[in-house]
Amino acid sequence: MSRNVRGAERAITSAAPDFAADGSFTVELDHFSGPLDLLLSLIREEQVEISDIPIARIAEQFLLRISSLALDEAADYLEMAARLLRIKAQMLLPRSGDGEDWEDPRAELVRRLLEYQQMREVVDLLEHLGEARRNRFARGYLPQEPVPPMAPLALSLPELLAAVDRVLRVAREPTMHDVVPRALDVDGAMETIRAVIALRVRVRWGDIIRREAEPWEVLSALLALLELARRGELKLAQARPFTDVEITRDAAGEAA
Amino acid sequence: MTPLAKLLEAALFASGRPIPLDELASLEPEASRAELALALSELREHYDTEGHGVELAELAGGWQILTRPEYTETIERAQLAARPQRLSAAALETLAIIAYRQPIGRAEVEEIRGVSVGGMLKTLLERGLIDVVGRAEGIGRPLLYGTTQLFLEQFALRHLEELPRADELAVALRRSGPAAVAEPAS
Amino acid sequence: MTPLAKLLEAALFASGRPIPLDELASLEPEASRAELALALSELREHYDTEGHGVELAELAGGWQILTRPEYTETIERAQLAARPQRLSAAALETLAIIAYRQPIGRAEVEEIRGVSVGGMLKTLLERGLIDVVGRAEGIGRPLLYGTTQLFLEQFALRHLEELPRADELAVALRRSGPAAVAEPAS
Repeated sequence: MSRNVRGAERAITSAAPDFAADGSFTVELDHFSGPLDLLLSLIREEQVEISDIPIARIAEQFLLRISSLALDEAADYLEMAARLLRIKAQMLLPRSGDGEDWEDPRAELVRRLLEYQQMREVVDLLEHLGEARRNRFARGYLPQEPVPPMAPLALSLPELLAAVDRVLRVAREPTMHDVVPRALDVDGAMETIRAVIALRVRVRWGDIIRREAEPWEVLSALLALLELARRGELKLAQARPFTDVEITRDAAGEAA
Repeated sequence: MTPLAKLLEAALFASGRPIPLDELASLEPEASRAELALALSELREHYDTEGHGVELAELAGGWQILTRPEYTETIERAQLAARPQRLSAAALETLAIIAYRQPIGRAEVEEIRGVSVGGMLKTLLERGLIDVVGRAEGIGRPLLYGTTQLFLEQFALRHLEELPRADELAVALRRSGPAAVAEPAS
Repeated sequence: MTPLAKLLEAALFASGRPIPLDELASLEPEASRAELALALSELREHYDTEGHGVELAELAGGWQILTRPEYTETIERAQLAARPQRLSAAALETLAIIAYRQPIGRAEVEEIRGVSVGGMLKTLLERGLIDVVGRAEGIGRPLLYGTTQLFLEQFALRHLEELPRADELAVALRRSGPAAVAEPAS
């Protein structure tokens, strides 16, 4: 490839009038597409080797830049700033041994920068190719052609069954939820309900759940009710739709 | 061809609609109507005499380049003869879920597949493999889908009960040969 | 032009998208691949030498007629056609990573770009440049993304292999590990 890599210049010049098509907050407003981009540009400005970054100086520049660009609310940049400071601290530690088995704290960062720089080269290429294609129009108006008949489908039962198998395999995987704001307390709710119906034969929904209950409490109470009904400890009845649910102690259940 | 005729060709090709003469004029404000008309007839003649598969026509809405009618039938026939298309693995999975869980709503299919299946349902509907078979109760009364007669025909099934139950699947898959049940690339 | 070239022109003209060679072949089953290739280059040459406003391009595994770039500005100024919006640098970065590492999950893309890419993936999905191509093994079975046919079309690539290999890029990725990293000058 004859194309030169000019990651830093590119970042400053050509990324300027960006259309952030998704409208989300992006830091490219300030010409950088991310902390690695900014870092590469600093390395270039300082005219130092990626493989031998003067980390203290670059970290300082990085912090200076993200405050002057008012990027400091961007988590990605802050994370990189923290990483640089951490590496800087590690570099100050006295080396044990005599350099042979010393592991450069910058190694991982260097690897990422090289990888990123390589990707920027591909971006240059894509930009060039995309622009060339953008400047050519395909036929815009397809008038007389009726909707082209669809090519026949090639289908086989084994293929369908294999698809069923794949689906089942995925379905068997337990679904993972990373967000558990508050665990449900169904057992606790069951104890509360038992206590209430022990006092009164007939209670209403409002008797077992306080008005300003949180969603998890409502859900816990609901599940507890259903569970108790299933165990036959109580009966649920609703005279008409949208009316209050009536909860009654089940005589049979009590006897059991 | 003259530069103006070339420009007109490019513009007529790229335009999303037929172009009236007035608008063609805005391409080259320097050109007079006579020059414009001349360039158009130059383009038309070039198509007619140089043995092109297209022609220049002035229809209701304006000027446009059209495929010569003598080719349309061949083109249509070729599209039909084109190699039979295969459904993508994702479309097959969607179809499988609908076959086994019908009637089923879009939300449930998406729940199982973990991705949005709007486009997929559209493809399967267009192909006539599934159809709307009803509406669920509840908010918005979502559409429910099921498989069609064509689905049975395409898979050479007499009725849905001929599909193996989920717990018989392993046996059925083994019977249909290892090649057919190649693991999805992961 | 030869009858085959005329037929190909008509078919290519009738489509707004690139047509794969296989489909072009089914237009004239009698014609060999060599004859087909000859007719295509005849058409291409005719466009190039006879002063046309369009040209024949090979991309995305097929052939397509496109306007010549020198007319684009004029056509756009006359509001007869509009170029698609340019992708942002960030979108191109995401796309480049996916093109090279597909199938790839969101976490990996974020690792390389150093920023979160959720919104960007959504944009690229909506523009049809990437698609979900599978799920990874492991916790949560994350979605895997790959580039689409439309990606090839919009970057006028014949196929993915046309992108330079990693070792053809100017920046060579050194083997990871401290050994490959130059010692700090002491």
